[in-house]
Amino acid sequence: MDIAIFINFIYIISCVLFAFGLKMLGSPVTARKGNILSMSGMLLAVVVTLLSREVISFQWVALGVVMGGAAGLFTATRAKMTQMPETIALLHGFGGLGSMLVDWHAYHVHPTNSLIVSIPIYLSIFIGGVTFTGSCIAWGKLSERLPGKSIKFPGMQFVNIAVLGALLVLGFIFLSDPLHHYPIFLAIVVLSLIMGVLLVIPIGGADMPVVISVLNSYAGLVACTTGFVIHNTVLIVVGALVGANGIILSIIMCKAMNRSLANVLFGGFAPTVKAKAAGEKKEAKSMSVEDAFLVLEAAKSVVIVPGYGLAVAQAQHAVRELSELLEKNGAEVRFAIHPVAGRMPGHMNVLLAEANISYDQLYEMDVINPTMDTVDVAIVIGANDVVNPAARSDKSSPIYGMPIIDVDKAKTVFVLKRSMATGFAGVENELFYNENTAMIFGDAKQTLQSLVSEFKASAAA
Amino acid sequence: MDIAIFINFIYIISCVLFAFGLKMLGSPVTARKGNILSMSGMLLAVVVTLLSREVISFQWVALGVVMGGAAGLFTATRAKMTQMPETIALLHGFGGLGSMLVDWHAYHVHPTNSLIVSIPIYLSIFIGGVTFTGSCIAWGKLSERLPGKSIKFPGMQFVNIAVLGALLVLGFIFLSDPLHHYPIFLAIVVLSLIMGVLLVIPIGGADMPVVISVLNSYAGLVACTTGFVIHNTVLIVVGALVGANGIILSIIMCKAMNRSLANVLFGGFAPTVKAKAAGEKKEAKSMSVEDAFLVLEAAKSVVIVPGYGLAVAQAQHAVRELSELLEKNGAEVRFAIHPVAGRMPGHMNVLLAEANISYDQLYEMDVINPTMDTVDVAIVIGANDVVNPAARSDKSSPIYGMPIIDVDKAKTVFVLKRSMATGFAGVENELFYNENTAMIFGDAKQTLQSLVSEFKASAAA
Amino acid sequence: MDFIYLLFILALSVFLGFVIISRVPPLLHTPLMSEANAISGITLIGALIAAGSETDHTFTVILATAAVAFTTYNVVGGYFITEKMLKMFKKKGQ
Amino acid sequence: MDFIYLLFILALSVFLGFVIISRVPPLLHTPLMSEANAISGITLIGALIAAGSETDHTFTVILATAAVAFTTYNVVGGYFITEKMLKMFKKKGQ
Ligand SMILES: NC(=O)c1ccc[n+]([C@@H]2O[C@H](COP(=O)([O-])OP(=O)(O)OC[C@H]3O[C@@H](n4cnc5c(N)ncnc54)[C@H](OP(=O)(O)O)[C@@H]3O)[C@@H](O)[C@H]2O)c1
Ligand SMILES: NC(=O)c1ccc[n+]([C@@H]2O[C@H](COP(=O)([O-])OP(=O)(O)OC[C@H]3O[C@@H](n4cnc5c(N)ncnc54)[C@H](OP(=O)(O)O)[C@@H]3O)[C@@H](O)[C@H]2O)c1
Repeated sequence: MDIAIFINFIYIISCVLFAFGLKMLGSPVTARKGNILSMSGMLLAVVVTLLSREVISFQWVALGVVMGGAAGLFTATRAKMTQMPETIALLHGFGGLGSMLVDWHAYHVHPTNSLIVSIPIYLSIFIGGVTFTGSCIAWGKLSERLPGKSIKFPGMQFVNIAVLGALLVLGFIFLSDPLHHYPIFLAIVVLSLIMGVLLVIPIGGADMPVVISVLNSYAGLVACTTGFVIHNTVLIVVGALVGANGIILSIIMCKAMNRSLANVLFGGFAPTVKAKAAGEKKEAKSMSVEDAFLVLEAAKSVVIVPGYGLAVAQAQHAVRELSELLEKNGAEVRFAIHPVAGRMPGHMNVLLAEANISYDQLYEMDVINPTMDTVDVAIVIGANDVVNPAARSDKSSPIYGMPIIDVDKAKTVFVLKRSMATGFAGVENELFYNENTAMIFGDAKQTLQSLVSEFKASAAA
Repeated sequence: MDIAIFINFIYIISCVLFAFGLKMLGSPVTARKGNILSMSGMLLAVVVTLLSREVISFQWVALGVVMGGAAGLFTATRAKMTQMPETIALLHGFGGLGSMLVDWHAYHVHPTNSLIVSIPIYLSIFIGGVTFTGSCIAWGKLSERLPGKSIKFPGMQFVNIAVLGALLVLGFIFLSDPLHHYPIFLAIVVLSLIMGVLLVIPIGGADMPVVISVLNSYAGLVACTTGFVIHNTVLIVVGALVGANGIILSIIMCKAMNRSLANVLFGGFAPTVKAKAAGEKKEAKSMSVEDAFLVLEAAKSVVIVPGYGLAVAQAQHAVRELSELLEKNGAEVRFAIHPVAGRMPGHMNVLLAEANISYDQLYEMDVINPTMDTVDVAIVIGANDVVNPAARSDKSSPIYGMPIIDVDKAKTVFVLKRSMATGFAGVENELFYNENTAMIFGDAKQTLQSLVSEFKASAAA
Repeated sequence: MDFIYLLFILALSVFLGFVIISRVPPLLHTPLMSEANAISGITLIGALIAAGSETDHTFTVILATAAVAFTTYNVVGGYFITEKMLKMFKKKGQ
Repeated sequence: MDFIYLLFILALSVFLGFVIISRVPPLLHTPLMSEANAISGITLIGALIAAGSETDHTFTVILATAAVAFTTYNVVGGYFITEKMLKMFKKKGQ
């Protein structure tokens, strides 16, 4: 059999393995096996590719694989669970850069005037460049190496439009005669890299998760277009799968935040912090850890709502200890996970899993809300916007319509945060002033640890 | 643009429409739209095909389309809901025949020695032939034009093996030199048709639904292989979708009957009717319609379990009337649908839908079983095997392990059937002798109509 | 290479088929079967090309015309029966 | 025709992607993202062909070797991080 046919046959198997891998991520029971299937698909694809006739020397391949592989292993072993968002952003960025270089190489070695090849080359460079620098900025913001705030400068919109316009115009010129426009090609490379920076710097740090998942779909797109450049089916299949993934996750996040994708990417979300009717402002009740302990000791049903603040305080291990003590004390403990709680979609689940909390204790919003009125105590830990009842009732609120966890329906609500400050959306939270709400001020980790010692002391006594 | 590229581009759209159509069949709300999408996909594919360069004359196309279309419309409008299984079998059969003729035509007009084309031709003829005659026999059995019983003759197994062997041997000869083996080709055609008959006549009428869905996957296979013969991508995509459908439905049915596919297709299911411990046989209680009415009038929660007998008695409209009267009387009425109740998968749902019963009153077995002990009256109408508790408890029973509807856990059970006769599996049913079970003998439709008049009379009084 | 592309398309479609079909609830299994039946008549496309390229040869004209008729029968009958069933599925109050 | 086959494959894959991904529960969205990230490094295949066909020209050697390194980084890092996350998901008593 012709070796090219054999290779493509194996590619089919690889694609099926990739698809199966993603499908098995549909359940925590099969997810790990899915990841291993996917790895085997990748290994197969890599090995048969090295058998192809075009591959005649191995020294550069070996060099690249060793360097990249070592760096990848290093990054993966060092990354903490709280650092997942920035780590994924970083990997994305280099993936985008790598794809861009593949296309550049293809163009350099086999330049052609065929539009069927040169349009995909242009698109790959453009999208790959944006993915690379965009991801780097996202990485910087998430890891706090860059200021998290939205960065804007006067006339920024004009610069953006100028760069985009230049990219389009240069694109047309390039495509008119790709064989003889190497300088224009280089200009496109540079402008794409600039474009990536310009697109991401004005977006605030808290919106980075959406940016990552949009960049994820870009990475998919680049794989697809590169597939068209080098006529490779696996790249097209995988690119499509990844593209779909990025789009779906972005949409889910935007829905959960009740904003449009356009608003996240270009809007810059101007929070309208109008504390309405400040005159009749009620006092929020504050409670001591000792009193809170007494209430918790009597509770039969507890729901814990973790938020961004829990991740910031790194309180996931403390919360697990508390939940175990509560259970020992006879209470049923459930965790209510809001889709955009934490720093990226599903991030809260990973953090709690890291702290050894069983995943069948983690409930989605829609499952827990109908049972909320039977709950004795709801403990809100470092969450704010995702439990703000204004989203249900106050049409003038910027978060109106965002689905929330209805903690206010529980018999008692404890809110663990450091101050009365607002959350990411910058909106006042009526919940804090409710009759049945008690604030427990302080760093989430410290408060939880104090609660834990109260429980231990009472058990020892 | 080249017309062939344009056509293939439209084919892509058609395929997406077909896939979307099937996906939308996932919910009764979108199902009709899905069917219309699928139709549009077909229309698009047909129209662009007529634009292709190969099509130079239209008179034969027109003749075929008009004849086939008229016959299709006629069949569709005449078919009653109870006749769905045989109607689908018939349509299948002719589809298989049509595909077979396409391949025959391809072979006749462009015979070739390329194995990449002639292997698919051989497979198409083989599977297409089996699909055609097999479906015809299934149609005959289901519509009772042929005896429903398993038909076997002495030495049948040898004949089967001989025919299959001949098909394989002739296949090898044919493939060795397709250009010069027209007579062998014809022999393959004839033997395939015979094979279809031989495969289906030994299977009992009640197993026909499995046969239909296996034939469904064969029809898909033929479309695929034909796609490879005439190099047509839509055929391959659609064939794969249909093939997957047939396989999944066959597996679901076999699981619900607790038998293997091999047992259904080749086993001939020998029921072991050993009424064990006939000595201590208890008497089944029989109840009059009047007494049953009094019990039902007091019931607050009623579950109706329809079976094959309800379809035979055509009692779907009577059961709807009864359920409405029960609801008017303040009872909550739910229908529990077993996956293999009726004559084909999902058939019971169609029959009840035809009688205007809302589909949100129809519950799957797994949903209704956990709530069964809160049910006042379970009315079993023409069902037997699917409510036999021996499947749960009696390891020696041939239906042991088959999932059943746990009506015996309800406070009172009414069984509407004509006699103490066994159901399809030929197994005694302990349920009938239970303390809380009452038999109401008679044709299901008549019994239901009597119950309805009782209710009406009491309302009038 | 054509052949390998067709195999690729086959593999993806089989996967897609399994994923989509396994999500259809038992409630709709009968319409699903007849829908699948209808689309399996897609070989009509092959029949159309066969019949449309015919002019003179009697035997192949018969083959091709019959193929068109039978597959059209399958497609039209299948779709209309599906439609007939689906339009009966109603929720209370609809 | 090659191009149209590739388009076909693209369309099917996009559809398949949407069907599969929309079924992954929010519980696993972070690992899903990093898994997708890992497989998006599939352009490694293209990089391998580029680097393997190189012998002399310095500039293209650098391009190709860098492409291999970066995409390998993406693939290896992505898979191992996914593995690291997934192995933490446990049910009580496991
Ligand atoms: N997850 C995603 O994918 C995603 C993506 C984009 C945007 N977002 C946005 O992020 C927000 C997430 O909502 P959320 O309720 O989880 O968070 P949030 O509304 O941003 O509130 C977090 C709260 O945690 C408290 N906090 C911070 N550090 C703390 C510490 N060390 N100890 C105790 N409390 C601490 C802060 O109050 P103090 O300062 O008073 O302590 C703050 O009010 C939403 O508005 C969502 O739209 C999420
Ligand atoms: N649906 C499928 O896809 C499928 C496929 C293959 C096999 N099967 C098999 O078919 C069986 C289906 O189970 P099932 O419980 O629905 O049916 P069943 O066990 O076959 O019992 C049907 C009962 O209906 C009664 N009956 C017949 N005509 C009646 C009438 N006019 N009025 C009242 N009662 C009447 C019969 O009893 P009397 O004679 O005493 O009236 C019979 O016991 C299972 O064994 C299953 O494995 C189903």
